[in-house]
Amino acid sequence: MTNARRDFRDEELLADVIARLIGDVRHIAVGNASPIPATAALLARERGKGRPYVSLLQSRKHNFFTDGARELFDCAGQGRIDVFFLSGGQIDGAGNVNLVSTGDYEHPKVRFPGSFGSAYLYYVVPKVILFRVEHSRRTLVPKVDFISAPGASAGNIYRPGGPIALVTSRCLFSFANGRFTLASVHPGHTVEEVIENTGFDFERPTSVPKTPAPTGATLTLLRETVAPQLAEVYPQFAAQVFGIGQAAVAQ
Amino acid sequence: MTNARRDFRDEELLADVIARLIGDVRHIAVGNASPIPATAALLARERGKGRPYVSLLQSRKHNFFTDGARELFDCAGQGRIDVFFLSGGQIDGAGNVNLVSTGDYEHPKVRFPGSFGSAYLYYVVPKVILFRVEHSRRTLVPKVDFISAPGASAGNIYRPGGPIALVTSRCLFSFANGRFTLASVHPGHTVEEVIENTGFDFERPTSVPKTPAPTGATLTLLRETVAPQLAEVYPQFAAQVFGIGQAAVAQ
Amino acid sequence: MRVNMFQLAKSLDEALAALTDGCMLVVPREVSGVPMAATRALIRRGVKRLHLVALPTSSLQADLLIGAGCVETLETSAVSLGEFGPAPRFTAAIIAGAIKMKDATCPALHAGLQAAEKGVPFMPLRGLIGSDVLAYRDDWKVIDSPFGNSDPIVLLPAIKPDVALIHATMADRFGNVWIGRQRELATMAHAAVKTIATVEKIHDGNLLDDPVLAAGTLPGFYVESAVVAERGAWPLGLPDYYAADADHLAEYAALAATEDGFAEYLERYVYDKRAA
Amino acid sequence: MRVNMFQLAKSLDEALAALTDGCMLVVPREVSGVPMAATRALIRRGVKRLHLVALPTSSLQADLLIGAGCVETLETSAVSLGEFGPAPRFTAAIIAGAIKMKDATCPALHAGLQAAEKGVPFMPLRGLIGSDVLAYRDDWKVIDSPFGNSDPIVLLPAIKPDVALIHATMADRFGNVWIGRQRELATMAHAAVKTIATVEKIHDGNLLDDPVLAAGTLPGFYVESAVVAERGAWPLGLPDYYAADADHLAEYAALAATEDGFAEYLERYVYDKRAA
Repeated sequence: MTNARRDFRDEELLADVIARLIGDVRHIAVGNASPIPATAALLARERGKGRPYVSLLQSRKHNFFTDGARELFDCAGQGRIDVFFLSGGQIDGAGNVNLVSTGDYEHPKVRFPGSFGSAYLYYVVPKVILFRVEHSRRTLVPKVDFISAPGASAGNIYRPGGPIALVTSRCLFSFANGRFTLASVHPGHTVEEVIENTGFDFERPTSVPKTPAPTGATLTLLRETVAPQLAEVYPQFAAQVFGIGQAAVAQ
Repeated sequence: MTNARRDFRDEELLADVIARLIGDVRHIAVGNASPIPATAALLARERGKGRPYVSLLQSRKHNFFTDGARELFDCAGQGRIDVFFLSGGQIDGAGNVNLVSTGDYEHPKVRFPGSFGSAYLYYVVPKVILFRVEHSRRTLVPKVDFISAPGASAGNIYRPGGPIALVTSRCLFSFANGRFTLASVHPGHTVEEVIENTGFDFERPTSVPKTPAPTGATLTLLRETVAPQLAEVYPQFAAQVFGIGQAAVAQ
Repeated sequence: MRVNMFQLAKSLDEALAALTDGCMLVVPREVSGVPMAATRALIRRGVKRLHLVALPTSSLQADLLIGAGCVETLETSAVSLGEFGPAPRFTAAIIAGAIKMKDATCPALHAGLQAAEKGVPFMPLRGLIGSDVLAYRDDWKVIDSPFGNSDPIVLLPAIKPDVALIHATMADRFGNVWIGRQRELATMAHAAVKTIATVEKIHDGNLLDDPVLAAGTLPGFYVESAVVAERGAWPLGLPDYYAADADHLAEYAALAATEDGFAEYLERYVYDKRAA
Repeated sequence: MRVNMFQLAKSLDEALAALTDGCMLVVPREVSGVPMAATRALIRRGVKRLHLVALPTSSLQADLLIGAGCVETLETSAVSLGEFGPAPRFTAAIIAGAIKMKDATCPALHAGLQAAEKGVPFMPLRGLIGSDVLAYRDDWKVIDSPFGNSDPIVLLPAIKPDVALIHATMADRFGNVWIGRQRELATMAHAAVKTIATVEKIHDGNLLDDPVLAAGTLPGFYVESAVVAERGAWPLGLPDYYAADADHLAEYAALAATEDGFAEYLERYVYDKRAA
């Protein structure tokens, strides 16, 4: 690898990449078991000096909802959630995500937990960021075995939302017109490695940029300001990545 | 009049008539500005030793709803409200009620407040008791000018509910098969007077019973137990009919 | 660290800035905390051509706005002064054909707002079939339910107000508003593009920090502006906090019976800012 | 005088009497107050052939009931132990074809319950079209919205459970249950024929008498039975009151990975009544 000395962790890079994708929006919601997207959302809020609103669904502190479990979906249906994150047991080159099973649906080989809210949120949230750390031919497949939610829809289907990007441990893909394009390769990884480990076809420019490393200012913000907030919801993650103990949980 | 000496007020008689119509049910709801139906509902609850539930929509004390203004209608849609009361600027012989206007709808002669929940509750509450004190050819008409809610519906229309009776200052009509039948005439009134003052045709048996006067026990219950409860919601009514002052408001 | 995107408005007029001429405005029923101080401020400002949706009924508020010439279209299930009799300016405007009336029934309005809350184009509702309420609403559709066998049912289009205007007990500096059991206020806020709240007082701290208060709180996320208006529902009541002013309502009913009397009422209680 | 039709149940088993074999049972998601003590009691009683609706997801509760052979049909959006990994008994049962699975998506379950709450046969929902979630649900219909122009939309049938089973902080002797922000518990109770609640403690007095508590209260009118089960959500958490028992959940995940280990778990934590 051409990197000299890395002064950041993978999680910090990924959070920085995601925070840039978020852009200038009013409200980000982050679902369950998503510590890196949650880190990115809190980072975006710090950079925006309080904007956007961030709803961490597992948090009590960073959670504005008071109308029960359906409010997230109602809120998204109202157009009030600008960014959401989805993952998938399988993701294919058309942006379809599979959270259900592999093999035949009636006689599956592997069963995943289920579609959660994907079959709705993928359609109505303007910026859905796909996030899957494991970048392999097992996860990034030519065609998913079960479509929990499709990457694109016919013109007469109500669909103000959809995928804008896919972030993995190796690279960033952007998504437009029903296809992924390799947007940048993370420090320490190569285009060839991405091609080798990706099961679907994707576009790529003749010269693929390198994902910029997080700046010193970003790392300071992450470590000193974001990490303590994260510890309420993801204590193990905050401890492991940022060395934050429970005592440091911010008010 | 054949009555010797009356030891009860009209309101007490009407509340007693309505309480008998209510029968053995689980939940009565009483809408706004309905002091006599409210009296009847509370009387039924006293006789039932706590059954049925009574929801007085204007009350805080006698009101179980915590899901906002829609809960009454949701609750009725669930089949959880057994008895409700409706009135009408006009009521016709088919049980149609008009709460909107007389004359042409686009150029009305008289405008009433509006249909309230009638166009829904009349369909879904099993026992709707029509209540209109003024018994005249102005209120009880051959055909209403505007159907806020129809007395009956075609067989394929979802309609578990509808009218069971009409109570006026002069008499009690029962309602079945799309028509009213004179069930009893109140003490001090006559069949001829009812015919004279009713704008619609109705069935009547060869001998029309007299509405029984409230018993001494009923009057005691009304005056000593029901009236103080009523005073929270209908202080003027409770004072006027039962001589109950604000100080007597029950807990 | 919790950061704050919200700023309390400095005046009632500032709080009402987002409520513009010609907008669709949803207001709550007469017993749910009616923003009467805000209503008087709107009349003073001379707001025009409102499409007023009263969820699901109204009393003094609709009557005042209609009498003052602020309303072009009224969508509700009933307007009445209750024990003080008919709503005189509403009644007069209907008879004169001065406003466009969209007669509804209470649950249809709730369902229309809930459709907007859920981001769906319509909501089904039982009842209605065979009524003239349905007959005169060409924006309501009847379909044969695909889950039944010759089972007609009404579909009501979503009602998406530009502004929801509410009055409640308290707000905090994060824009959170405590609405208690008046949960239709939450549905209104969810359905509307913007929500403006007047409140009796400011709660120090964050209403969402206390689980008991949070249960009755509309999150600030939905609130465009909030401002203190003490006794802001007067002469109507605020549930659990103060009762309606019966003497004043009787005075209104008497004055508003004539156009001249109504003008006198406006002069005395609306245009004279001291009474606001 | 306020009279009382309600009686607190004398035991957990008595409270659960209305929950019979073969019924449709709705339970809340893993973070909303899951009646785990009640779930263990049901397994001890040997409840069978449940149509379990988890609104909209589940963790330990569904996995336990499935592993213990209580479930015939499962209708939910996901079952997972979250950070403790996949739900092993759920996964094994699906692979083995041992339960009938009705895969859904979260808002579709909310909408189905809301349809029952509103007494309508169906509820519309955006999204879904083009997904295999829709493709495998022959009870869901697609119509062309009569308010659009070639605008297909999904209609979901009402979900009307026989029983809603919930766990909450407190109930009073009138059957009122304080549910706080977990308002899906109210929707479940409204939609279900009968609601059974376990609670941490009894509130003296009437929850509806205090406007602040009332705002978070499910009225006793909807509640069939209620009983105290202290730490009744354990090893899951109760929002704002206690956290999930991470050590226990890790132990469960490890044991339930095999059938023998699961049997050992049942023996140790379910059939041994001391642990209930």
